[in-house]
Amino acid sequence: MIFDILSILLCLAGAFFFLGGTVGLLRFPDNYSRLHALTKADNLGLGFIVLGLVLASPTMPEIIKLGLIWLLALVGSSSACYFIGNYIYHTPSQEEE
Amino acid sequence: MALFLDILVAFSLVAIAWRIMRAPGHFQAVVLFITFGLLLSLAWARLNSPDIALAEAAVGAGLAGVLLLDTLRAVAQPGKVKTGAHFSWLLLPCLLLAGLLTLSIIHIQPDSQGLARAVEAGMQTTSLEYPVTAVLLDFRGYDTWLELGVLLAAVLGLLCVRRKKSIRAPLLPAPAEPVGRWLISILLPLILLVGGFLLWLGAFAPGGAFQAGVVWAAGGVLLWQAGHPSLGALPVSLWRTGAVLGFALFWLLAATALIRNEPMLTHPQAKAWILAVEYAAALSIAVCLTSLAIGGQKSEDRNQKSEVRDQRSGDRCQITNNR
Amino acid sequence: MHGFYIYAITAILLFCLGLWGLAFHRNLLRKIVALNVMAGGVFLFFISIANPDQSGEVDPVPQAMVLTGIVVAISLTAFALCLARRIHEKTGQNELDTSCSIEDGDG
Amino acid sequence: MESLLVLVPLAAAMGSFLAPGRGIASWGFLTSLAIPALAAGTAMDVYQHGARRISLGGWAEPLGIHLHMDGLSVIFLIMTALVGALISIYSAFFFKRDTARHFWPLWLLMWAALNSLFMVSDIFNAYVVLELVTICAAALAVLSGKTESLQAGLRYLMVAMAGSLAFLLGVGFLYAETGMLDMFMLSWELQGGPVAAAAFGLMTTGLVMKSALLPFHFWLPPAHGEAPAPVSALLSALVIKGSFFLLLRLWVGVFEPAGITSHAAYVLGCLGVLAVLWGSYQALIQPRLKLIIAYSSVAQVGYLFLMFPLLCTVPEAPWAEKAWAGGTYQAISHGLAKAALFLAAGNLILSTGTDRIHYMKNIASRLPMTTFTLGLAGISLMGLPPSGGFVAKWMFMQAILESGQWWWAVAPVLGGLLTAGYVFRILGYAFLLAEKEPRMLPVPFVLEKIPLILALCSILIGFRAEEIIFLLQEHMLWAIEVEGDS
Repeated sequence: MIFDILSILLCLAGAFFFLGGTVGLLRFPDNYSRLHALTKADNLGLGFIVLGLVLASPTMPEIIKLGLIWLLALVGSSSACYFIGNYIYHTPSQEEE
Repeated sequence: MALFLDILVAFSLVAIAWRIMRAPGHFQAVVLFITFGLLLSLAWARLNSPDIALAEAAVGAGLAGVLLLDTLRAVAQPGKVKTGAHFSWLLLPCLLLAGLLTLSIIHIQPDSQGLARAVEAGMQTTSLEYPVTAVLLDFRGYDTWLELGVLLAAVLGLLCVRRKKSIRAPLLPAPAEPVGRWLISILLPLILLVGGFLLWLGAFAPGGAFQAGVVWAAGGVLLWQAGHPSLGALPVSLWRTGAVLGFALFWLLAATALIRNEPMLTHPQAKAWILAVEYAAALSIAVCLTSLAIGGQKSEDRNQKSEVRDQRSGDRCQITNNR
Repeated sequence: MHGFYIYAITAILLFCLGLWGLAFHRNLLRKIVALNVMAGGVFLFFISIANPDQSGEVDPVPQAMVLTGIVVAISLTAFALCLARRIHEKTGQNELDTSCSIEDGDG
Repeated sequence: MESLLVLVPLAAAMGSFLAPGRGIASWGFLTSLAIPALAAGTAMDVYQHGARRISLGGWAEPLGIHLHMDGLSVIFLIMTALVGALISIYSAFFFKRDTARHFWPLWLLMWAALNSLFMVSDIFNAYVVLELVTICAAALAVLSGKTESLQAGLRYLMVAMAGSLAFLLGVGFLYAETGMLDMFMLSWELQGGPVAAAAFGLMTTGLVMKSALLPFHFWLPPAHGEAPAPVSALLSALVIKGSFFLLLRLWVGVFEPAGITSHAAYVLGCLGVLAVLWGSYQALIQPRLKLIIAYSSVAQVGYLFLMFPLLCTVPEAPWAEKAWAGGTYQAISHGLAKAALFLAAGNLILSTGTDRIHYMKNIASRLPMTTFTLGLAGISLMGLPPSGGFVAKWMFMQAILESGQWWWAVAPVLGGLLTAGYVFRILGYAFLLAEKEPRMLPVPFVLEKIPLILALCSILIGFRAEEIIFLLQEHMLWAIEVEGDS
């Protein structure tokens, strides 16, 4: 029971961070801060959601899988962020369409 | 609640499709199309079809996205943004068509079981344990065989358009920064592993030759993006063998049945047969998809010269005067 | 039950929007994207009939058909994109030359 | 036997892909030896034992995929075998090595797909096979690498993709309605109703797009006119027939028993008549020989669609056999004659370097064999006795008069006159004396003979008219019987 409530709260917290990241993506003025908002907040949000699901999941393999998902998403999003940032840095005149 | 989620997914699918059509920039349209693919795979996860969700995420959003972005980069016309649309009034007949089809959808009885019962009965005899894989490789193996043929034909068509013998493409510069190299060195083994896992899983759970092949193909494309010739490094004969292997094993399966005087594609119900075909199919799918992604590039300089010469001496039929 | 109608109608809308986009755009890339949206609609329709009541019991045959269809669609897309690139290299245009087709379709 | 019709060309396709050396054409030679023999064997088998089905993989009716052979499939198989084999031999001498490497695997794959299409019995399998045909055809159409051919090829590919997707959505509707994919089970199960009607409309539209009936014919002339000669011949003679065959199968086998075809049949008939008139008129004013021939394909496809109002409006019509015979005869004789015309045009281009008909003056004395071929094939297209085209139009006329739908007679009568117009326009230039003799290269022996053989065949099938029509009737009866009680 207490685990369920905790898990729901954690998922809600994760959703809140996703929302924040998206608002940041839409509202921030330049590419770097948009990237920053997106990756930071989304990774955190995903972390919270994974944590919430870990509390709700019954078996060990599922918990390991969830952890792996989080890790892979971290690697993926941070390197994507790095590549985009690198690209913007090296082609400064390139504004988006 | 579930209904709300379905409506949300459905509505955003239509909205994104509308935006894809109306977006002023081509880049926007392509990025939106990738989003569309991801949402579509969400819809399929909602509809209890994890296989399709996996395949769509990998192909519709991943590989098609790479292909489209790559083409967009190659055909970009600087300083000339022209949407060049016409026939916007055609929207009306299209919506009319949608209305008509929707009217007939209302008459569908959604409780029809389709072939699910027949498949269940067939599962008693086949050696595979997962119905989707059984349908793909056993019950309707002929479709899968010809689908490998379509893939092969696409590669052949690519070579024909490019006038190349193999898919060797000009090398991209290797990433200068360490993060890129590091990423590839950890991602590639992971990709191999995940692909193998999906392939192994396919016999009894969601997964299988196609999903595995797509994941491996992603590895091949990644390798090429990292400045490696990828499949181009293989000797041509080996590459050719890889591309037809799955197709050829299916052929063998079909032909051996004839020797035993049974209808085509009948095989002894031993898992080894099917698994051999499945693994070869996964390999061929990976090779063909990678070839499709990297083989569309312009040829190297040396080849290009010979290409020009090719065209000049060309077929004899090219003596036709171009009007 | 309702899920079926929602997704089936969405599928039809996607198909028709894609069809419209195919006629509407001149740019080859956009036409190919529109064809892919159409294909997405068709596949969604197949899966929605595979799973009419969302009870978890799914008909595997449409799923297998969609998997086959996805491979066919990506093969044709890749080939079409390659052709579009070649045309761009030769003519510098991303459109089909309408003067080449002796008359221009049914409009 | 019938499985080998698919297996042999596929093996040869793989072989020519894996070993594209000097002897690549031998794969094509071997196939063109084997396929006519296999097709003849299958035909004998069906002739003696009636229509038959095989279940691939040994999986029985609703679950597995079947191949179905009856009189109709056998006729198309034999036509494909004959035309395919002769064009293969022509191609072996026509293409240089660079192009041959791309040509053979694609054509052999397409051959296998066409053979499979003519035996198709499963609607989703039909989609996959159609796509295989489409992609091979589009790739072959761009074989010359010219800009025009690339554009024509891409336009064809996109129209065909849209058509296939419409067909596939129709498959989805049929599956939703009946939960089945096998055509011959569908012919039992399918009742009328909105869902079946939607499937019917979608599948018909998709296939009509692919077989270039009038409003969707715009892709055909550039695609067929810009391809290398043997490829144009293959596309015109065989590929269009593939989607037409499937349409015929679906209408007669699946939708007609469900009783939803009658109104649409008139629409298709009208479009067919319009296609005959419009295509023939366009052919009259084209400046280039290959475009004349390509527009003539638009017109000749129109004739095929006259079958639908004659067959699918009145159940069990007494004139059905004549309509069947007319349509099938038209398909065969058009396949043979059109292949002959395109190959002869290819020879002309080889010799003079152009196919503009103004430059064709005096070819009658310089290339008598090619001119003779053009004339013979033209006779069959016009429908003069004793050619195959004559039998087709005669049968059509009889069916039209018997059915009382006299207005369809516009197509054979006016169409025949217009056809005569463009055929004589070609031949007229051929016999004109040129003031200044243009330079002409000699055409190799085999390249001159192959189109001649094809043209002769298109005439000769008319000589054996009674026997072939008798066979057709028998086979059609078998087909209907099997559709009735499989």
